[in-house]
Amino acid sequence: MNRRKFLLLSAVAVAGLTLAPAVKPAFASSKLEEDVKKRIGVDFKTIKETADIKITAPTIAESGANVPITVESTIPVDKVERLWIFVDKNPIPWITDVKFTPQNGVVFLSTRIKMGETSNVRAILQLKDGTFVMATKEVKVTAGGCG
Amino acid sequence: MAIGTAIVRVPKEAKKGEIIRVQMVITHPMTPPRRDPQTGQEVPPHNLTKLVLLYNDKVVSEMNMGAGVSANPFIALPLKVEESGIIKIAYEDNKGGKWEKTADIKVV
Amino acid sequence: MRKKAILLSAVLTSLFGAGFLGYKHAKAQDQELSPEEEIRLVQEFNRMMAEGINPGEIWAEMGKEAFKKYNLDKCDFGLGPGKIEGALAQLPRYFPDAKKVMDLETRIGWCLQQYAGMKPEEVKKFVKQCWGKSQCMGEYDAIVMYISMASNGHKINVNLKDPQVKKMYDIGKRIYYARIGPWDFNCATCHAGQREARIRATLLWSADRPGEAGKAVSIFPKYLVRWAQPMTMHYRYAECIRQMRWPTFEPHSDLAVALSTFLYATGNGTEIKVPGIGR
Amino acid sequence: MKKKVLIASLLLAGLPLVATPQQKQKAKKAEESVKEEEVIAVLKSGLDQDPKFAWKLNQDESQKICSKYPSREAMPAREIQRVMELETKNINYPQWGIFWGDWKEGKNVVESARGGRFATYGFPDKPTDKGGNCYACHLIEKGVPGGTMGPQLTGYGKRYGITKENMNTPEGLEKLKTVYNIIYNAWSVYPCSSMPRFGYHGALTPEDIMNIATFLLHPDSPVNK
Repeated sequence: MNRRKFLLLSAVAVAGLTLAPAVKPAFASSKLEEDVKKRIGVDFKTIKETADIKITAPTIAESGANVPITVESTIPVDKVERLWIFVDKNPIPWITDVKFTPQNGVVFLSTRIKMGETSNVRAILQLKDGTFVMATKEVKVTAGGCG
Repeated sequence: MAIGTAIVRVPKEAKKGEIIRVQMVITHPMTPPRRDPQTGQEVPPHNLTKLVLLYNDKVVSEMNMGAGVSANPFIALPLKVEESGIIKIAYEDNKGGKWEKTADIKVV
Repeated sequence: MRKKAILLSAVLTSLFGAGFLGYKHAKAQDQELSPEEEIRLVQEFNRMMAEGINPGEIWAEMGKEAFKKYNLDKCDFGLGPGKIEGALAQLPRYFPDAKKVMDLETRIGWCLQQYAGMKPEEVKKFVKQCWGKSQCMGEYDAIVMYISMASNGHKINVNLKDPQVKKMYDIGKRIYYARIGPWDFNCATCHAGQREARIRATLLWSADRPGEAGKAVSIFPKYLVRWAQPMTMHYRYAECIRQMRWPTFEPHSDLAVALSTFLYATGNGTEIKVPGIGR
Repeated sequence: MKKKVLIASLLLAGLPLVATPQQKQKAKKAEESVKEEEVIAVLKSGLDQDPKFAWKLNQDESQKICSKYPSREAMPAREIQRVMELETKNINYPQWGIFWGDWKEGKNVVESARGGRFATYGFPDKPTDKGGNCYACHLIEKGVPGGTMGPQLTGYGKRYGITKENMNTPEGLEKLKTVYNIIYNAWSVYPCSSMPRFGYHGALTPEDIMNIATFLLHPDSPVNK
């Protein structure tokens, strides 16, 4: 067990995530791809990156227990069905999904999430026309304090 | 003191048509399924599953979440205000817990 | 004779070693980011975390009820019974009724004995209710949060002209630099000096760099995301002392008051902003 | 031998400090209104009074000297020398002498944060837990988060020029011994350093320390990859 893993295991909030069994059959697609398929019913590989979604998140997080992320988009809210947040390397990549309506005025979400280790964070927008677009931001999870 | 104590914060006043941010925080452990480090036994998860943002009793946003959201979750969502009224946040967790918290908004 | 030879060689090697390690500040090799860049980025993380509502504020709401429940409206924090606005900013101070210099938490403990009928052991248990736990919602933490937040916007103003307070300050400062314990630490090991250093990824504040002590204490109680609960100043002392490998810290002790007097007085002039948030 | 040290230390304690005027001024500012005994009494009054922890708070002569100065730069040369003199005597070696240990064992002790951290509240640490918590202050293996309080130790063995060929030569073993000494008793080399005297206090055994030195220096260790 390396130092980082040890720290993660001892971090109460993240302990469960790292200990949850990760099923990984041979030749399977990544955990993220499986989770996206299961929850949204779309092939992750077909989702295009767009500059119309902006993720604000720290480049380095001192703790994986509480990573502040903010997602905003210039795509008009009435064209948007739902916003999905995933973290590639979490045992359960899905974090949250939000259904937006025109009453929201704009696509925006700010929250704090758990990250088991350094990973990409994905913000996927499910549009009313049935297509998907996404933005990606890498967050490096490090360890702080005396231990 | 208990799980489910919440704060909802919005600007006191807003202009008609203005998009405000509804900020909220609630005490909740958001524990994922885990093994007790001492006993090795599985501890079931305990997390919020759903949050609904209502504006004058009309649903604006619905949010599903799992234990990947941090403990004592902070969330901010946008809202376009048209008239004075009540903003309500309703939470549910996977053990049947239900909580509500409201805030008033005045349109000037 | 053999012993002497060993000693001599030990002396020689250590002298040799001292020169030998001249290149101790070696450059980071093949690393994407230097430690200095990492420190800056981690600060960014902390700034982002401070946006929005601090979950610690919920404790203040709970503390408002507990404050009444334990008759603390009878407690004089230095500005008159029950008056808490700005109370934290002028503490620690000397209290004639207790004949002691007290900081906020020590005063709360004293009042819990006076007005809530708690025995000293009961107070200790009450204080330590959430120590070593996570996601713990304790009434004591709530009370401290409630009283502390009532001083938001006030500037720390410890009265060092009072000789009793000054003496506690002097003792606190000496303790701050006392190397003791089985790991040779003092407070200054981590929190002094001009050079910026970090412990793992966490930047350490220094009592020697202007403004930093004030910035450090003015945000307590501080909400810790890793335990999902706030940490009071005395719990902070306990944790530092645990990491220093000293015997377990006793809250509301003169040790705590001495440290508070030194730290808050060093931070005189700093605006109180409670709760802070951090890892 | 011990007697001699004692006498010497008594003599020294009685001698006035040889210090520059500047240093004298600094010493005066250092709150002489309160007596040392009072400071230590207040310190101890705020810590667990159980007699089984009393050994933790026996301040030794070196600790007393180091407590007087905010940093080594502020120390008079005489005091620096005194601490080095005291501490070079406070080093013991494993029974078999200087010999390469097991770097994997050393790695475990380096990584564990739990050593000596037992407290009477909450946390699961045990008094028997062992670890140097080295990453708190040092960067050691590449990519593993570490502190910058102490010097960076990545590629330490490489920097020392340790190779498979020379590691068992007298020079190679001498380097191993130097590093061993620093970990066993950092103050023997860097008086009043922030680094704990791990071996002197018994927080780590001579064998642990040999394993740690091996972890830092051995060509096979990940530190030197």
